[in-house]
Amino acid sequence: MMRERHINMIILALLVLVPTYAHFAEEPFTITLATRAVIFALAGVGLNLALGQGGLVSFGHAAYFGMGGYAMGILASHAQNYEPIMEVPFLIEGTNSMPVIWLVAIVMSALLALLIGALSLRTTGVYFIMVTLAFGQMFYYFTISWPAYGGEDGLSIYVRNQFPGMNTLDPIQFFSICFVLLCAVLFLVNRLNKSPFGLALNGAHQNEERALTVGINVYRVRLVAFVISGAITGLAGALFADLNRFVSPTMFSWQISGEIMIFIILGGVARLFGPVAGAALYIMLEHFLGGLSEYWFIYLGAILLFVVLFAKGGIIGKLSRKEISHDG
Amino acid sequence: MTDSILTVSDIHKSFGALKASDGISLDLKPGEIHALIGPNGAGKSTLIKQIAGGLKPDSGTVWFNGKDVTGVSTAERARLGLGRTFQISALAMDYTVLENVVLGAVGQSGSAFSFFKPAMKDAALLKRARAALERVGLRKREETITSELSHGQRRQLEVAVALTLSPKAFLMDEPMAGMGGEGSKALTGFLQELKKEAPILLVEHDMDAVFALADRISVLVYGKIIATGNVDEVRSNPDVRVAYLGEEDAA
Amino acid sequence: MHAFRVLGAAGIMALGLASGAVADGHGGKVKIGLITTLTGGGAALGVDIRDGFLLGIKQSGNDGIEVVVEDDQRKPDIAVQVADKMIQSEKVDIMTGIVFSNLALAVAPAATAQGKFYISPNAGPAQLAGKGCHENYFNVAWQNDGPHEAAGAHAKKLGFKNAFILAPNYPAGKDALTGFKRTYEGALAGELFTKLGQTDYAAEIAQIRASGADGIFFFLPGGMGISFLKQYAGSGIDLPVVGPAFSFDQTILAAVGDAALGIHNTAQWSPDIDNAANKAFVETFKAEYGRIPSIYASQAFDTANLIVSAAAKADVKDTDAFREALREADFASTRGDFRFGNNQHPIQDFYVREVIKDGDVFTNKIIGIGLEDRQDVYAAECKL
Amino acid sequence: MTTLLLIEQVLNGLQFGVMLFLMAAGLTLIFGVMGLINLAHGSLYMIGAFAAAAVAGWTGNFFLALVASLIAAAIIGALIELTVIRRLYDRDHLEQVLATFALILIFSEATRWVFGSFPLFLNIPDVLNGTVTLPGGIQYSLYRLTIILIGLAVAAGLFLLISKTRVGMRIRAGENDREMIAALGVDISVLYTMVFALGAALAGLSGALVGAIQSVEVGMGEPVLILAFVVIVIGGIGSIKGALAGAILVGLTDTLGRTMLPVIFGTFMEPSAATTVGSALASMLIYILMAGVLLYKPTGLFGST
Repeated sequence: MMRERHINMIILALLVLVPTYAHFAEEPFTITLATRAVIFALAGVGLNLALGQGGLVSFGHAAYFGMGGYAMGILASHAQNYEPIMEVPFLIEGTNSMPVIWLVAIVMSALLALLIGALSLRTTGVYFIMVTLAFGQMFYYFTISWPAYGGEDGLSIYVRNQFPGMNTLDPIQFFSICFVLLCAVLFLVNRLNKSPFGLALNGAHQNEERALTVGINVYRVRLVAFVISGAITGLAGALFADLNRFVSPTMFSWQISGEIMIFIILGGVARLFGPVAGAALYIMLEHFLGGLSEYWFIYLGAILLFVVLFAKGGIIGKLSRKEISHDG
Repeated sequence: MTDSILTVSDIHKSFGALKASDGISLDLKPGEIHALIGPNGAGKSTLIKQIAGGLKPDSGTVWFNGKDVTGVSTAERARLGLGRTFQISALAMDYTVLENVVLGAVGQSGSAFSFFKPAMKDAALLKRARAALERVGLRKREETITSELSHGQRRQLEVAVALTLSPKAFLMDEPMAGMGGEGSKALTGFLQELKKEAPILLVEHDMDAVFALADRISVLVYGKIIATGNVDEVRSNPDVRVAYLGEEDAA
Repeated sequence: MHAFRVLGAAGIMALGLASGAVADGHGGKVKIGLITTLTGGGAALGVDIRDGFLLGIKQSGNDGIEVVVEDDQRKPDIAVQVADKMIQSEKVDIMTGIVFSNLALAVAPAATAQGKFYISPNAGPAQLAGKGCHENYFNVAWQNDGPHEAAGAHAKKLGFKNAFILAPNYPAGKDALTGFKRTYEGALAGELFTKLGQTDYAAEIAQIRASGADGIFFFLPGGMGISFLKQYAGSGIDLPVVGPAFSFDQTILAAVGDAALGIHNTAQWSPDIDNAANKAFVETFKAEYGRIPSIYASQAFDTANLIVSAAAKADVKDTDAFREALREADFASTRGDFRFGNNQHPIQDFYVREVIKDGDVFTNKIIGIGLEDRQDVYAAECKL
Repeated sequence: MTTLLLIEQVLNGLQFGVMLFLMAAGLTLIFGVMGLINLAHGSLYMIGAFAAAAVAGWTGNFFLALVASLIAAAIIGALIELTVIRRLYDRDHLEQVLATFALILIFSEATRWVFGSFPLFLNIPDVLNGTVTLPGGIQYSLYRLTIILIGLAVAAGLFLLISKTRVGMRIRAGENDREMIAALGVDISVLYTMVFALGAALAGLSGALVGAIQSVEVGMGEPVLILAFVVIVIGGIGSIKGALAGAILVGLTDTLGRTMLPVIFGTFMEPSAATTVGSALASMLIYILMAGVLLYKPTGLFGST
């Protein structure tokens, strides 16, 4: 029986070793896959804060993922075309600097999450699931039918955005940026989970009545968690857009919301590293099952079904043989 | 009435045609245990919800500690010092015993929006939490997962969580339910001590416990208080005997 | 991402084209990455593109050509990722196969920027035909507006004076209506944008009925077109309909049935075009796959033959020479004569076809020419 | 827009709503009785349409095809209830969502594997082809009128089933108290299988009915699934009455929104901008409606708290 902490370290180590090996073996595509896994993991870590810690089953996190993506797409496309985003009442120019884009992505998706969360958190249970889904769909249809930024065609950014001192077009360097961001977010989320806020959030998930009767404003705690969750997923969206150098409305689609949930359940709900393990596993399944058969979705579905029905706690849960996480 | 901690005055609450609270008034004075009894369906849980904050009365007011709290949220009432325990344990079952009381301390200190410092390493929170555990005698079980506690221990933990709030009054919903004879006895003694600190509004089914503990008793039947008084007054009240005790004391 | 390698293009195996020994320096060899939609909605189109393309390669008998097939699931991010894989790990020389414009826009610029050829067998977004044209980007099908412009010209010829036009609310839909209006020039009884993926058109049909239109033009690809046609047929409205071939294609005619009979639609190809290459293509495709080829299959087949013709003239590693060879378009197209304009999009005839029932099978037959030697309007903006 | 056209559009909205109701009824029934969110409901809709198309292809008889759609969806529904769904009743909603999401993946690709990627043919029968003239001179599709009637008949049937029959009593009891009904000696697992199969059959029937005027293809179930969810959330999950009200509300909002919004915007904007803005807003309208309803009543119009 392994401790969950050891498993987490192994996962991180693998995430570093595989791309490093690929770098020296000159298999850049493996690095791309690893980068994709890291970015999806980041999106999952974001959702997991709301879903795992807070018990807020959001089926609409694609909205923040897409918002982050479009923050990148819009800023970078204006920079690419040398057109300011707006001139009156004050001048806002596009940019191709990653840190600025991240900041905008985080702020915009946090604002969106604040709006959607403030409305959705009035409902509970299935209604919450469905109303978040509906908000996601709203943005999906909006981006498809709104012509200003490409509609369904999306936006192509021909050159990856810049990070001071790095060559972001080099796969391993871009991977490093994403990986460091993931580690930083994992660190922060870990602190958050252990903080009084995290205790209150998870306590309210386990027993809302109890949290209320010790004087915790559960609605506000959840709203803050939802906003942080959306902001993290938005950051992942901006990175994803930079990985592909492309954004499109599919980033808003409900399948993306579903996939982010799948990372979490594959890896283990409410575990710090659950989404990391889940996203890595998902990418591997996609890669290897896809090679087996044209109908590989059948296998993916079967595996997912198996995990949900028989492997509560996801792979980390199986490996550490502990259904509930306590030190995560 | 000025010295009452908690005053319920003339509250009404209807669900359709059903008058669950039909002009209820009652008060809780410092140092007393005030028991609320009544047959099933009398409207006890509706009344509790209105006192604790989950439900807003159609009319009437609830005063707590000199403040009108009728429109105030559950969480706010808790912060004002209303400590509550539940009929069915309301605890974070996946948390350890200590985490549950620290949660109470977090609520009390208003630190739910502190994001960075680990709660379980915060000396002030831990001190308050452990003091509460000490009081109920669960200090040695603090690392136990709550779901592994016995029924009686969960009851104790509920009280401990309420204690972290340094409450000005307790609202206890059937704390004796499901306790064995020994446990009941121990808890009875404990509550006798506790009431000196803050008065207790006790909703209880266990008549022996009520008669042993309560300083005053109110009897709720069909949304109305039909009698309030000390044990003897209530015992001898003819209405109560007919409406309620008649069944219990048939022998 | 999705990575099954269709060596199962059984034909290739049968011809002993072998695995191409995936070696890096394939002197004289050509490695082609075909990304297309093989799962989910739109898979029917991707399957035809794959089948048509592989048939063309197989018939060439050129054993120096290796094809790697991958699925894009009709998701742009997957398409980008597959493209990265093809470029970074498979080290392909040429990419092709994408069905949908939005996916092509995600992949083609990135591919050409990295020095690969992208040869589009279907999508022809305006962005890549005009200012965004690229010396390594070729389009063998059409610029997106073409079939719609032909439909506009045909509507004018049919004497539409007050047409009702509709398309989904997304960029290709807007381009379609723009293209139609460019050549139609008459008055409009109404212009509608429907929701992408919409399946119920009762409200739109009621608007058409009330509009006093004398004819209808619609662009609703795939399932949307099937739904519209079935519902239109049951509506009792009896106005002439024209549209681009996308809603009258072999891949969906069987699902529409009688509802499409007699409708005029425009395309640069039809199974009954009378030339040797086309006859051979239709016959061999039927023999190989047991169905009549679609317009997509024909375009993919032409794309394959274009590549084969260039590979016979130049080494793909000599990018400039290979590009020249591609530009010459020295192959027997199923469309008859085939040539590229300055922006490396075809200059070609668009036919008017009518949906007929041939025995038990619904198909199209040519009844005239909509536009002759048409070059897209964006070519002028291209600096090639 | 003339009054006559407006009436016709209201009729269209009604008809679209009834189509949604057929789908939503099964969904809400299953949720109401078993507390299960079933994303795979869209797959059952698709299975119904494919079964109908296959049988219509063999026999040429549309009514046999409808029967086939009912039977096929009911059987598959019962099968997945026995193998998968019943393990999910005690699970939380997240697990239900993911497990039934997995079923969607399996069913979609399996259907494509069996039937191929090309859309299938399913047409309305000749007897129902054509239009009828309604009072006021509105020409309306006979088949669509038939769908309205079938939908209303199904609604009436479900009301009767639930309020008048023994099975319905058990269903209502099951809604309120699982233990109680089990104590009465009713085999609750059989009841659940039956209810699930009934919901599945309704989805299959609506797939077949709708398939005749739409495209029968893989993936046809998901868009309508999401709409059906919007419907039952607006109506209040678990309530048949709510599903009917929600469906008609959504049908009317969507139909009138997409026809009238561009016109309304056209009164104060230039035409092309009005079309763009109007169409964009119309595509979001039902989701805005849903958000509005939930703000006003967080458990839907007919939902219990």
